[in-house]
Amino acid sequence: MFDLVWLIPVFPLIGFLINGLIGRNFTEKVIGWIGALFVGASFVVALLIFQELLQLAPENRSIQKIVYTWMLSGDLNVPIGFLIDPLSIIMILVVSGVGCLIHIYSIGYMHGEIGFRRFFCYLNLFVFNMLILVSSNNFLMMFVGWEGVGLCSYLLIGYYYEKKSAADAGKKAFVVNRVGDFGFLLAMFLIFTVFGTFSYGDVMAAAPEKLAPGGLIVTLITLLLFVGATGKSAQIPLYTWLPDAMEGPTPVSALIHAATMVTAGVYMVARCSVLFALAPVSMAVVAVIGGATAFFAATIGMTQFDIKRVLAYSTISQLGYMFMACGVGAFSSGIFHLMTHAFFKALLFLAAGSVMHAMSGELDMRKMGALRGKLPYTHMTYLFGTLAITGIFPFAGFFSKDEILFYSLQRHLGFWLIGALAAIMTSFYMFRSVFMTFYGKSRVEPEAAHHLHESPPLMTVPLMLLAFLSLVGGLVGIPIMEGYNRFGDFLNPVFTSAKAIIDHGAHHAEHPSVAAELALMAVSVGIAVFGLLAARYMYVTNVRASDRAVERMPQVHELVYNKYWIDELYDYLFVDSIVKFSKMLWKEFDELVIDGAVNGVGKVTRGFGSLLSHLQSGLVKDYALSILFGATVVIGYLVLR
Amino acid sequence: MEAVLFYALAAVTLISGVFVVFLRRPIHNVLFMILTMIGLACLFILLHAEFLAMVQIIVYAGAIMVLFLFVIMLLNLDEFVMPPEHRRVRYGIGIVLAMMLVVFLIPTSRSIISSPTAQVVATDSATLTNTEIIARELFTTYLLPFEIASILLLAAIVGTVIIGKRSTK
Amino acid sequence: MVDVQHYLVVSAALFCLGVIGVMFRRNLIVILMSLELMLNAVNLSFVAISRYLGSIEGQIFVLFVMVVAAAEVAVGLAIAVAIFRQKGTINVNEINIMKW
Amino acid sequence: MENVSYLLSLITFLPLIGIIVLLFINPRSHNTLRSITMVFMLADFVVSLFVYFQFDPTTASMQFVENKPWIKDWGISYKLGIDGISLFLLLLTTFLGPIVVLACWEDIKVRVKEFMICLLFLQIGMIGVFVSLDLFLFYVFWEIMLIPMYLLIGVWGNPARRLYAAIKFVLYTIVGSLLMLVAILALYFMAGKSTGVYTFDLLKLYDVAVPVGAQFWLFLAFFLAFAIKVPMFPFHTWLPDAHTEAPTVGSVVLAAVLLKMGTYGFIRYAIPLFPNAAMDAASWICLLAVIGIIYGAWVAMVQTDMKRLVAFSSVSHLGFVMLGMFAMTVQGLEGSIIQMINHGLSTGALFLIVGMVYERRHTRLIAEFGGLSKVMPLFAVFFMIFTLSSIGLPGLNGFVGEFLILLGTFKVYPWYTVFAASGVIFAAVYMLWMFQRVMFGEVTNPKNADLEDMSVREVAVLIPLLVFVVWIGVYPSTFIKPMEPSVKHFIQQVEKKRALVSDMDSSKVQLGSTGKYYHLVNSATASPSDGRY
Amino acid sequence: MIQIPEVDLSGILPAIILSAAGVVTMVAGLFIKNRAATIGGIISAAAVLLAFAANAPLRAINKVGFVSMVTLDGYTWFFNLLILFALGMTILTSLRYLSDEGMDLYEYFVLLMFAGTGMMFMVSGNHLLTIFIGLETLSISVYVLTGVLSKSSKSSEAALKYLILGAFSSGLFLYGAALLYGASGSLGLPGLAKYFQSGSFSLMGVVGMGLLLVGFAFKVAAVPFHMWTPDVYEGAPSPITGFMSVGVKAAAFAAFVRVFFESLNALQVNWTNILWILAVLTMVLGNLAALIQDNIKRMLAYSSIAHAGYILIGMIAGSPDGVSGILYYLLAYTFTNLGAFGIVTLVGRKGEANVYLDDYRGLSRTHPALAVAMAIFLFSLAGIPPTAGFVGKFTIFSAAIKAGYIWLVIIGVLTSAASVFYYFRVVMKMYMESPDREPERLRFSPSMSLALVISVVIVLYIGIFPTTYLNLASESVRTLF
Repeated sequence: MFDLVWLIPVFPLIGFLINGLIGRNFTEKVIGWIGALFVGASFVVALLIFQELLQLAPENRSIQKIVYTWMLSGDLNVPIGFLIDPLSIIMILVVSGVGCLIHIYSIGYMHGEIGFRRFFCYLNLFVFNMLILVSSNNFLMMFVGWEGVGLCSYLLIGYYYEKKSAADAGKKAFVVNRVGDFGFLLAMFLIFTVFGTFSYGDVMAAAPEKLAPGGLIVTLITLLLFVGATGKSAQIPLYTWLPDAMEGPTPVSALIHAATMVTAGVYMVARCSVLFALAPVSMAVVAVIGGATAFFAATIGMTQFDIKRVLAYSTISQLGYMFMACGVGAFSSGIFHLMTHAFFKALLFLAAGSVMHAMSGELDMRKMGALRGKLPYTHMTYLFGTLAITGIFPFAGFFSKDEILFYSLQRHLGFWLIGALAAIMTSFYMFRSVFMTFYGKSRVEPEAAHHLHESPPLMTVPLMLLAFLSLVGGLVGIPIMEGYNRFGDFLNPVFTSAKAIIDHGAHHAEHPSVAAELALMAVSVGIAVFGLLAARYMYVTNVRASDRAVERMPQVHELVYNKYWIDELYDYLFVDSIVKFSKMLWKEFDELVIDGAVNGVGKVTRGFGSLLSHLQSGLVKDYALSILFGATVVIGYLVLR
Repeated sequence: MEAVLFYALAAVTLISGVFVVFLRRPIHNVLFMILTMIGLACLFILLHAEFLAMVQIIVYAGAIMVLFLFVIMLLNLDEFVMPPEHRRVRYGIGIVLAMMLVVFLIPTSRSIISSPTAQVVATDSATLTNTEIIARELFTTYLLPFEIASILLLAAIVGTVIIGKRSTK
Repeated sequence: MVDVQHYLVVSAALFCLGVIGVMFRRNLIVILMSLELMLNAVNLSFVAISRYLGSIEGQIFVLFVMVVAAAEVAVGLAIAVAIFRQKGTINVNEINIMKW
Repeated sequence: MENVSYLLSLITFLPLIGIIVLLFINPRSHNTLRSITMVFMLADFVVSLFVYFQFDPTTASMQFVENKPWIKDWGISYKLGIDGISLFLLLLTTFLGPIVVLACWEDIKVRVKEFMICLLFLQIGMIGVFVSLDLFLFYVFWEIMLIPMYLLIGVWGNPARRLYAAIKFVLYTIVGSLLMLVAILALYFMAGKSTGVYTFDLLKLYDVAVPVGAQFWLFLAFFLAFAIKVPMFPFHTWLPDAHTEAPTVGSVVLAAVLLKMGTYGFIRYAIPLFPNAAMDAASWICLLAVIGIIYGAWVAMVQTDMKRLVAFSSVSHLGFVMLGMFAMTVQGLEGSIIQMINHGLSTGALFLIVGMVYERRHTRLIAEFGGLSKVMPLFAVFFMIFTLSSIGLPGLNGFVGEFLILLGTFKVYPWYTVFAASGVIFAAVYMLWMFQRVMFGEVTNPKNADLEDMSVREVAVLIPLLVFVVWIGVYPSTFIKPMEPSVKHFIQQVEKKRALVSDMDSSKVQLGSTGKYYHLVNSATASPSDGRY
Repeated sequence: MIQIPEVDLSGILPAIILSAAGVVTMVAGLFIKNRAATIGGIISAAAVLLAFAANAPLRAINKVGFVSMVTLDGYTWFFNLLILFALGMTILTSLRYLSDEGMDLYEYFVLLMFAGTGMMFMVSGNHLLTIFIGLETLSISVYVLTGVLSKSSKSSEAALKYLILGAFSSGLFLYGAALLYGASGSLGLPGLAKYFQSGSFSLMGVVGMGLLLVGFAFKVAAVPFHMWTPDVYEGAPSPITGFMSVGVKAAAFAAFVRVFFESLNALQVNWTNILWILAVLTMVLGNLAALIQDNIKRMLAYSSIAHAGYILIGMIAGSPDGVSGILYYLLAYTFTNLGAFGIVTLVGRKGEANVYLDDYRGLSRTHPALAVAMAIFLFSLAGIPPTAGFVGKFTIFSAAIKAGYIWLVIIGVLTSAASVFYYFRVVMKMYMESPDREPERLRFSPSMSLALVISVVIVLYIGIFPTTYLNLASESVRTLF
């Protein structure tokens, strides 16, 4: 079965090619199901492989399959090769599984869109690239997928290309991602210079020998890799593209900008755990950036009215969590949260999409309210998602988030504090969205109210499946309890060497008592409940409260509501100034200086020509004078020589 | 005696040369030109080039100058009035250059005293006259140039004819 | 016996007179005369040197120069006449339709 | 060489036969003219495929060598041959031939006969440059192709500024190449004086070690000629004009092949002949290359004319080529060669695409467009793919080249690489921005509302390019493998010769009067058989 | 009694044939009423062909003839060949021209033949007298030919200017000859050589050399002795301009090179320096002034000045390579420029009304073949391969570099880069602009077509396969060194 691993990415590719090349006359149904089934097929293969992997001894669960040599140049040898280990198989399963559900959902959601086929092509292409990203056995191939998903993200965000904002958002996403990729590229160059290979296995194996712990090189490599991760995973300072990315169709937001692509950064950091472990400074940076992002995005999330934007900031914030986890050395917790997040965030987005679907595309929560009755399934599933994300026991988010908070506390109280604060805010804005959308008084415009209807089963079934996963997904990794964290145990072989390095370097953390752990759990549930209550108070019980809060500190609200003016700042700092400078280069330097010099030489030459030919006065006497002059000079030279 | 003669003739030649160049009426120019020719012819005699002196008088003073005179009369150029002109700078340059040329040519002329590997043909100048020597040389050594000169003259004649022909058309 | 150098200096002076004539006079006919003057100056040099060297070659050369001079004058005058017929002038300063 | 083949001559001069045939065709029967050109271009391509299949990818030596004395007294020979470095440039040229003809099938309606003759003529010059192994012969081909290109730009170009662009192209090029001619001659005599054998044979000249001082000047002259052709910053300003004013296929040929002649010149001539000077100057040249990368990208970003934008992107792309080349690492060089091909394919395709729009709308101003995706979906797909190829998306060709270049350069010039890699970001900015402004948004300009989508012919033009764009991206080994021995050998030779020359100078070798300044590389190290170096 | 020396006419047979043809034409012309010019042309053409045949044996021999008045060697042979080419082509291009201009002038061919005769003596002259007389024969014929256009005041003006300045420079030349004579006592080239090789030479000799140089520089139109060139080239009938630009120039260079290399090579240091400056001035001025010309004849005049500069480089190089480069260059230039002037003649139409660059607009549309031919000539003039002009420049530059004159060559190539501009401007007019008025068809004559075809073929042929001709050139200069 392992030999068939290449099928996993190839299935979606086939789907893409079929739809793309010959799908011109297919009906929507055919196109949709081709897309979904090929992704499903990947999922099935992945499951089979997973099955097989489980049967191996934990220490043998790392299998490389090389398909062919991609690039061979001098000492560079890059294969198209796959690595199957617990980390990648989990990623593969998440990507193909959630991806498949979203495909199915999209069949219903995208019904009647003009670019239906295009949409599914892109979607399949995306899954292909994402699978390449997570299943490759070397950095370069990962980079291929990495850029590929960026491309698909670009295409899908710009799906409604006739809308300028959508096209802009797509481009922004791509470019910002490229900034990150720039870091990734440089990191790869460094890696190759140091190790002479791109293969994870070789790099990780050789890293402890070749790189001094905490050394400049490894710090540089990891920081640059992290730059890549910040781009892809929308962390400070490269997060600005993600909220704009909500211009894309909602399934896209669910698939790419919540469940899979944006988590690639986390995956990458986890994949390079050994390198990061060797660079404590980078670890700290990752943790700090992650924590800061988690907090920062959450603050913005509290003020937004666009339901998808709320979710987008929530995604950024949750990604911050994952990075914080990685940064404090809890890689498996990060991945665990990644997985649960994939479930519930996809769910939330899809549910939001269902709301939109019902509301004829309306996104502003101020124009919703009391949709509970009209959209029962949607409401339920959205609620499930919210409960999961806020970390209410026993939903999936509870387990994963708690684990992260736990490890953060172990590292430093500050991390825990910031995590907890973010959790409060998360709970607040998530329930705020629930209340504003589904509860309270209806603010739906009559026109839209008329059309309100629950989505078709094609959409609701995936919702329910995801809701189910959000409910039970956490159970595979009950934290701390020895023997119950199946998930952690499964993943651990991947991180053992990293762990070893960290533990070796750091103080030996004593295992905390179970009581403390339980207390922490209680605290985190408490936090979630507090957020719930606050939201309920402000948006259900006392509707004016929120306005009052805004009135009380208008500047702060203004600042947060406008996302701290970061976009504008970036525009000013980078976009405008470079454009201005480039214009200057073009007009002043290229056309004036260089061309001016070139044309100037021409002009001067011609000027001389004109001057010289004007010596030619037409008068024979002057001609004689010229001859005389020449003769005199010649003779003078010879006489005086 | 010879020296006096030389200086006198040289003076005549040069002064009439100056008149040729600077007098305004063409007819005067021609007359002084003839005088120059005669002066030169006398200098030739002084240099024992009797044949050339003769030719100088006959051909130059006689034929060529008459040609000039003829044209001047034909076209009634003697009364041709030139408009005034203002080209002093160029004149200045011209004068300076001409003077420099003279300045350079004088030391050059003086440098003749060297040991020339002269191939002296006129060994028997005692027995033959200048004219005879020239004749002999002309038809032996310089036979070819002599023949070419005939073509040259033919070309000149033809040329003069066609230019004359077309200008009278 | 007058030194050959004297002849040469006279020749040089005469030559320069001719040169000046070519450059200064506007009258075409006079310019042609000045050219003759130059050639005559050369002739004087030749004859003087011929005498000095006792070589007849110079005198022969002079003969040919005279031939050439005659030919040039003939053609030159013909052209002058033609130009006068065409333009009604023999002022070389006015014969400048071609320039630059 | 054991088996002499005339394949290269055939490839080079097949277009000449085409020209002769065309001369006898009635200038009004356009389709006949086009078809005949097409036939010859195709035939040329087919013959070059033979070359490809018979090419021995395991050796670094010159293959298919032909050697005939041409001007014997001067040591000028008609010597052709290819190795792994020139193989693909040759193939690229022949490959683009038919495409170009197909592309201009409807575009060129006036003076078709002359146009086709120019195209074939150009083909001769370009192929000749890539296959010649004699400096004189090379120079002849190098100059020859000026003429048809001049005519292409000047006659069939854009009415507004074609004359200016054409003459600018010619003058820029000729200033450089004439100085190169001087350097060629100087080299010839230097080599002749030291070895006693006066020859223009490139392979023999490879063995001549020129002292560092002289190398500097000679290299400078070669550098100027090639840098103008490439074009490197700051010699690039002819390029936007030439590209913008040329007819579509003119731009295609210009971008795809002509610019490669400059970069190829560096690899084949400037560097191996003067390794010391080249390597001493390498860091400066790389600096210029990096400036070119960023400069080209930035200026491209603010262009309002699509063709001009693509032209500036060429400056940026070729900066990469130069950077990789002067890094003198296997990856850098291979990346550089691959990038040459890539640039030929992608930028050529982009020019074709711009040309297609131009044919429909007779404007190339970005502002005139918008929303074309909706009107021309198929076109949008192609445009997108080539845009992506141009910005170096992995899986397509551009990435392979850029990646190898950057990787190869990183070991040598890490800082340059950092800046060069930022070009990757800007490439995305300017290309996508253009794409967005042209293709996305609503159709605001009514003139765009009912443009026709691509015709079968146009698809047929782009499909072959597309195939290779993907092929190189997915399986670059096809292309890298044959060039590997040559590239390795190249680096080895350069290093060896470089070391030798610097030793020679430092130890003040003086070998009598003739060998006072120059002497032959130890003849034992140079393989004696002709055609191998 | 005068002993007439034994004469061997075979050596100067080509010249005799030409002059005889001139005389025959002249006499025949008297008796023929109609189309005398055509018959004159045919006679001349036949004479040229005969002279070709008569010239052939000269290649192998090497001797002096006529009491050492002429040298008969490969060098003479080569230049005779060039002169015959030039004459032949000029005759071909003139035939229709004359009748178009309404001039039934058989004298035209008479003078052409006489000019040819003069040139042949000029190139074979072994004595300053022969050279001088040859030069003057040539000059006087050409003065007249320049002024032959009866209706054009430009033509007379050109003739006048040419004559005055020609005579002026002849004066300088003669003065130089006199000084050389005074210094060495000899006017024969061997005598001069002997004198200068003795090592101790006087100032007089050196200055004499300088004046001789000025005289030659005038004839080859080197700056600053070039001023006559543009005006004369513009005013003369186009075929004659072509003839002047190649024939006169070739003959002048031939004599120039022979005198300076055979007799005055001991003074090489002196004249090389002077020529260096002259060459630079000539190349720069010629090319730059040509940039702004609108009249194609004037432009080609400046271009021919510039080419004189390039040829001078060959002299400066001072080696057999350089001189054989000159020979090859002149060969290439002969066909190129005569071809170009043939087209100028053709396009000029009646009264040379269309000699401006703008008259070439759209030529490629109306007469594609003619435009191609013109383009080839222009490319050859610009020195772009694979034309003869390129090989010519290449030989000369390579000789100069070999001799170490690298800066001269750099100036040369830079100026020739500038020259590309004006040559390509004509191409631009022909191919890239459309005529502003409806063009009338040109009237081709068979002879003109023949001339153009020959030129094109040769320009390309000796550009692509120059070996034979390079060998010819280098064999031909062997006797000079």
